[in-house]
Amino acid sequence: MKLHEYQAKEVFAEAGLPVPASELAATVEEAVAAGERIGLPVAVKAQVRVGGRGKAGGIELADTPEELREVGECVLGSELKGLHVDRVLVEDAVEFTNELYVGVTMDREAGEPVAMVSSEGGVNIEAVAAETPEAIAREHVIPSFGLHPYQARRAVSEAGVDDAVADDVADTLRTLYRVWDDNDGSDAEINPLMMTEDDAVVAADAVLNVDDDALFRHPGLREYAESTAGSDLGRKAEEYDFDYVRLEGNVGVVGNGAGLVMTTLDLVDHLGGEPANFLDVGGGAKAERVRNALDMVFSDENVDSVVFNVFGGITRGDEVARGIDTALEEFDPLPDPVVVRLAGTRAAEGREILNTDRVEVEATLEAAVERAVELAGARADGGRESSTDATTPERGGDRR
Amino acid sequence: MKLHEYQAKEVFAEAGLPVPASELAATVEEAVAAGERIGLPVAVKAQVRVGGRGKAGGIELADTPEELREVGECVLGSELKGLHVDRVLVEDAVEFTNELYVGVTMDREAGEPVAMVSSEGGVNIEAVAAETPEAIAREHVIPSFGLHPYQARRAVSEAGVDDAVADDVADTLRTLYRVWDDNDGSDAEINPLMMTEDDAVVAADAVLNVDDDALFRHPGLREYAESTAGSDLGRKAEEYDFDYVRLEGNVGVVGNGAGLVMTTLDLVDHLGGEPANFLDVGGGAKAERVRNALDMVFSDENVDSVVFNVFGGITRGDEVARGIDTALEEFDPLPDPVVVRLAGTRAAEGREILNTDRVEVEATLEAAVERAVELAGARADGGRESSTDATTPERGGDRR
Amino acid sequence: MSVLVDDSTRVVVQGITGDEGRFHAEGMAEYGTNVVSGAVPGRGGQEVAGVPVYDTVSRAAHEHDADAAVVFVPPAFAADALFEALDSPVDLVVAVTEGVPVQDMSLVYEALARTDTDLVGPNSPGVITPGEAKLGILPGEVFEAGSVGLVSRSGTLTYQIVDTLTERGLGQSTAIGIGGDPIVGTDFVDAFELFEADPDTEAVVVCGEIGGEAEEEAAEVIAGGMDTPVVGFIAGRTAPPGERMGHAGAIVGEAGTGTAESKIRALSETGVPVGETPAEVAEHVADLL
Amino acid sequence: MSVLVDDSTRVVVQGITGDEGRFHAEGMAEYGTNVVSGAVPGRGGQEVAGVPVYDTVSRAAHEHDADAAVVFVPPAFAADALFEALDSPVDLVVAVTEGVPVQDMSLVYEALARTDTDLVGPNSPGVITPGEAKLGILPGEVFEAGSVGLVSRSGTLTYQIVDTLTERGLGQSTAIGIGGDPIVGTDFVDAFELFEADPDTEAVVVCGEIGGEAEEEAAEVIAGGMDTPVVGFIAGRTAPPGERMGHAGAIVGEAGTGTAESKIRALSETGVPVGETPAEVAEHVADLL
Repeated sequence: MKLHEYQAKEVFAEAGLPVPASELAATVEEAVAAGERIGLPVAVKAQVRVGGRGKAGGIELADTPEELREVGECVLGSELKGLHVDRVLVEDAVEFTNELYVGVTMDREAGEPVAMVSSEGGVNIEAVAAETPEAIAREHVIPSFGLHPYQARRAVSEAGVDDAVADDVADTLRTLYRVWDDNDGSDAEINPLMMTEDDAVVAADAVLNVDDDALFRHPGLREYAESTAGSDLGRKAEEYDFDYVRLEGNVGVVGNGAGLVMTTLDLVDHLGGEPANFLDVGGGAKAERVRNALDMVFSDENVDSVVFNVFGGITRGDEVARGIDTALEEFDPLPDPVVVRLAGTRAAEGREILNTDRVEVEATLEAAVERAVELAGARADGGRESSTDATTPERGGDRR
Repeated sequence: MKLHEYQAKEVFAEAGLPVPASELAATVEEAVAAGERIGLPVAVKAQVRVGGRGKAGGIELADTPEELREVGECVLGSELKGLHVDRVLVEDAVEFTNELYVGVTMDREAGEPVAMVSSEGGVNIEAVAAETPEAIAREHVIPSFGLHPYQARRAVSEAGVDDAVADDVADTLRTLYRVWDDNDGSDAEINPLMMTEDDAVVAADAVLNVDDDALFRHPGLREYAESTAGSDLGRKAEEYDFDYVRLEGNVGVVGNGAGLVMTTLDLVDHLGGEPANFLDVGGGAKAERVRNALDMVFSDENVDSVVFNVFGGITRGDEVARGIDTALEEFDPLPDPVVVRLAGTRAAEGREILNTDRVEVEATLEAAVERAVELAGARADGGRESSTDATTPERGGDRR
Repeated sequence: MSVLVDDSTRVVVQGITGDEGRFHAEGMAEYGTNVVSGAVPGRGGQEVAGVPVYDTVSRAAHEHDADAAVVFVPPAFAADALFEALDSPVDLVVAVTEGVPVQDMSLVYEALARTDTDLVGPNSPGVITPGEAKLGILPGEVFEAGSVGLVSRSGTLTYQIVDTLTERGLGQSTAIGIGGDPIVGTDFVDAFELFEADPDTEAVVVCGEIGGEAEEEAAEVIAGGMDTPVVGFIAGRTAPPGERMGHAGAIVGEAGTGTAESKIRALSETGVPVGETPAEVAEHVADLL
Repeated sequence: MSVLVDDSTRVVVQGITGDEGRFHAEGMAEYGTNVVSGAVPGRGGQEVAGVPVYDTVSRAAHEHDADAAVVFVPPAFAADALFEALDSPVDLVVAVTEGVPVQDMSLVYEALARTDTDLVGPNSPGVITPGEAKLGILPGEVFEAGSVGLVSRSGTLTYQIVDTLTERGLGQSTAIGIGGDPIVGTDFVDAFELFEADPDTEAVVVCGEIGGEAEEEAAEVIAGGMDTPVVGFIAGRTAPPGERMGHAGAIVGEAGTGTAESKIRALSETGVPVGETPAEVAEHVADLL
């Protein structure tokens, strides 16, 4: 889970990290009032969870109340990299002499956390990482010990951080590590960590991504999660508790198991189609879950056909078939044609149960995907499928 | 540092360990009032830092206010194993069905903590440890990980603890480990951990010994330490910051370095004398510290002679000699004859500085100890030393 | 022969009193696996799936000479269950649990380095030596004894590929589902070592997916000299960056790390044929044998 | 020859800007030790005792090809200094600091097991190979080159015994002060291994004291077959139970563990002569050579 900047800063401030004074604002009036309380100049920062906000125009400075109003009107309500900006963070604009970087992440290959410092922070840290990786000092951490004080000092020293702030940056890294550790972070970053004229450091930005699998032990962070679903489909996937990723094609894909669903997407692509989504019903899915999965893909207006691919292990073919039949009863006519492929545990029983008048069944993965691609292509071209009438309803006026 | 039971229980209660209701009382009236508030029956427990209080009559039960008054009068002000009882803990007398044991200590050979559980707690745990060590389940702990939950459960299971309290005992052990760890414990114990009729557990006693070298980071515990010096000499050693142990003989021993001082004691014994104390002035002692060391041994009324043995490494012989001379000026006549042996760094310079009219100097360790033993023997026999008049003052009337 | 498990493997099931644990303990036993005991805190003395349950893994293993444990403990308690298994007499632990927090696994991984025990998973479908033993949740009926070793980060994809192999008459020596999490015990490289040492494994299928660098590391080992021929498959060619594709480990970095392209390239450069579909994988294997 | 240190040893002094660190850095250099650099957080760029100071041990060692570190860092920061030294290029660390909390040392001891670095101490007077190098605070002038290896839990007692040996013409190959704390790095057993492998060490003096079981373990190693003859000395025969005799590790348990009697008995039973006084120790050594 990615936290918004303002949420991450709440967590950071709580831990004692140096964050500038700031207030969240949902309206221009709120933004102006916040600016008055904080004192100008301020930065107005779009609260959307996407990188590169600065370059995309999501962070603007305001020196006067008039400018603040102007900037607020400009940023609030705008679209940034496809995301709607409904809140901004109004923040004390700190004057700085240098921009540093500190971060903590998990090195999955090593199985260990890694703490990082660079004296070349700012918007181009990705470029620094790619082009001059040695400019980022790294310390691998033994998880049970945590980041030793000497490691923080050594990273700061190796990164060539100015002596005047070396102790503060080392302390900041240690605290950031603690925040990362205490909150089951996957990534925690301060970029830039600004060095000010009076040799203090200030966290001008804040990134905290949290391990979804660990949210159960962080009720405070879960509240952040519940307020941040990105779209109607995202909210629906959350509600149904699906691993769901929306893509840009028109072939809806449902399956069990991440690898198999990815493979199905790849096959759609391989056979000339474009997948509309990744949807994993997970292991041991029961009938209702199968019904919900179909509801999900049917709710996506981009979908023109659906391939439903299940290889039973703990998931049973008969349960899947029952779920599909439930959906068939509910969705009549079907919004999109559905091609089903069942294999593995109780697949034969499942195939017997299925109402093959209303869904097509294919024996192999390849055949099922091929047929779904064909159906989607035909509908996208405005054509009609005539083989199984029930699977090809009129496209309603609500569809674009 | 050994904490009193009531102090350990304060720490334990703070950590959430189940301790019975109790109050500290310094007078019989306070004890009676405490008993009323807590509700009878109560246990009245002498607060002296020594094992085996129960067997020695330091723990008495009172069922009625009259009994409580009687017991209070009996215990308060008494002597227990040579220690004066000036406070008692008045504690809810818990009815129990079984007595368990939980403890945490450092296994110095393994370099690792060890957590222990036994279902045979009570006064005889030492006997259990000696005779049937397998009745105590032990779990070694990897320090950086701490005690894993499974280890606490496994110890409880292997110790054969009653199923009805197994979870509670495992939780108690985990909390005790945390207390031990958080407070730099050397030992932490609950013995007995009482199992009650309604299947709860209660810490009827509490032991917490703390690493002296770690007290600097536990200001709360240091306050306990300051209030518990056992004797005038103990307080003086604390004030002077000496490693000092009082023994039962009459040859005062001062030296630098623990091993050398121990060896000097052993040599006193080996040559027929009895050492009066262990006193290590430590490494690099300056003149004032040397003077203080002599003040310490002179303050001990049991001392009849002093051997002052320094092998200079970081400690410089000339500094030692200056300290001795300072003491010679201050203590005139000397309370006890002093035999000095100086070797190592600047020993020759030291020997030149020394006022050999008032102290005897020997070239070797053996000769110095032999002479001190001789002098002590002579004085203890009521004799007089005539060789160096100044070192053999009249024994004052204040000496017994 | 085979690797990791065979008909002599004696198995403790951790979490056997839960729905999943009980169901799969029965399933493993039905397949012929020697399930000898269960371990669940506070449930010692019960009997489930025909075997006695103990409070601790140590006791469950000790009393029945078990040498392997399968873990069905819920994610919140899984790390403790793994620490317990690593500190018990068993020398193989298969962790089926999905959703173990990554920081927990980082600690388990640290503890793993201190032992000689093998850990497979977490989020593993299990390990199976067809006809002898299965530890986990794999559907035994799609497997057939043979000479193809299989190692995979995915569950159902494994079944799909095994099914395709079996239908072409290409049986398996052992199949290892290493799990789809960012940090797992046994990885491709470990599995290669095992298969390389197994005289009955004549080819290895490595079934990877986006995220991390495990496949690139595997390619390095192959390039370093591996006698047994390898065929590859990589899932997730169409996955967009920054999105977690079901598995916690299946994520292409925003900076373009962990892509399918990188993995396919790494394998291809060592001469490993990489199938674009499961059927192609089977064809490549058939060509090699 | 010698063990642990010789005239090629290149030394970083941790805590060189403190009074003690500076004083002994100078003392070591005067003795002839190759003191090459210092390491103190935040003091990089200074020069002390004629050598440059760096912020980190890694840098201080790397820039000067150092292979050993001596630690004079105050107790509160000593554990971090030891972790840092263990994670640097040096392969010997001598910790002089006295008063390191035992739980800190327990963590350092855990980290030590993960490295190939040797740790001597804490609370060690140091290690000296007479005429070649001393790392620590030992008074060089009492030592003389020769063939007696010495290993001791005590500082000044070591000087006393060495002085007695030297006066009898019994020079030393190397003397190792392992430190008087309950948990130390190199112990008697490790030292025995080193001396046993050193052709120039013809006899070993083991100088123990009350507390713990290090001497009993040493006796086991001797009984297990050690070619180099050993002479023992045990301090603390007259120590009462339950009292800490100066050294944090020098304490006889209330239950009667760690007594001088037990240690003397253990050594005597293996045929090791145990002197009752330093002079007796020298006599025993003279008898053996």
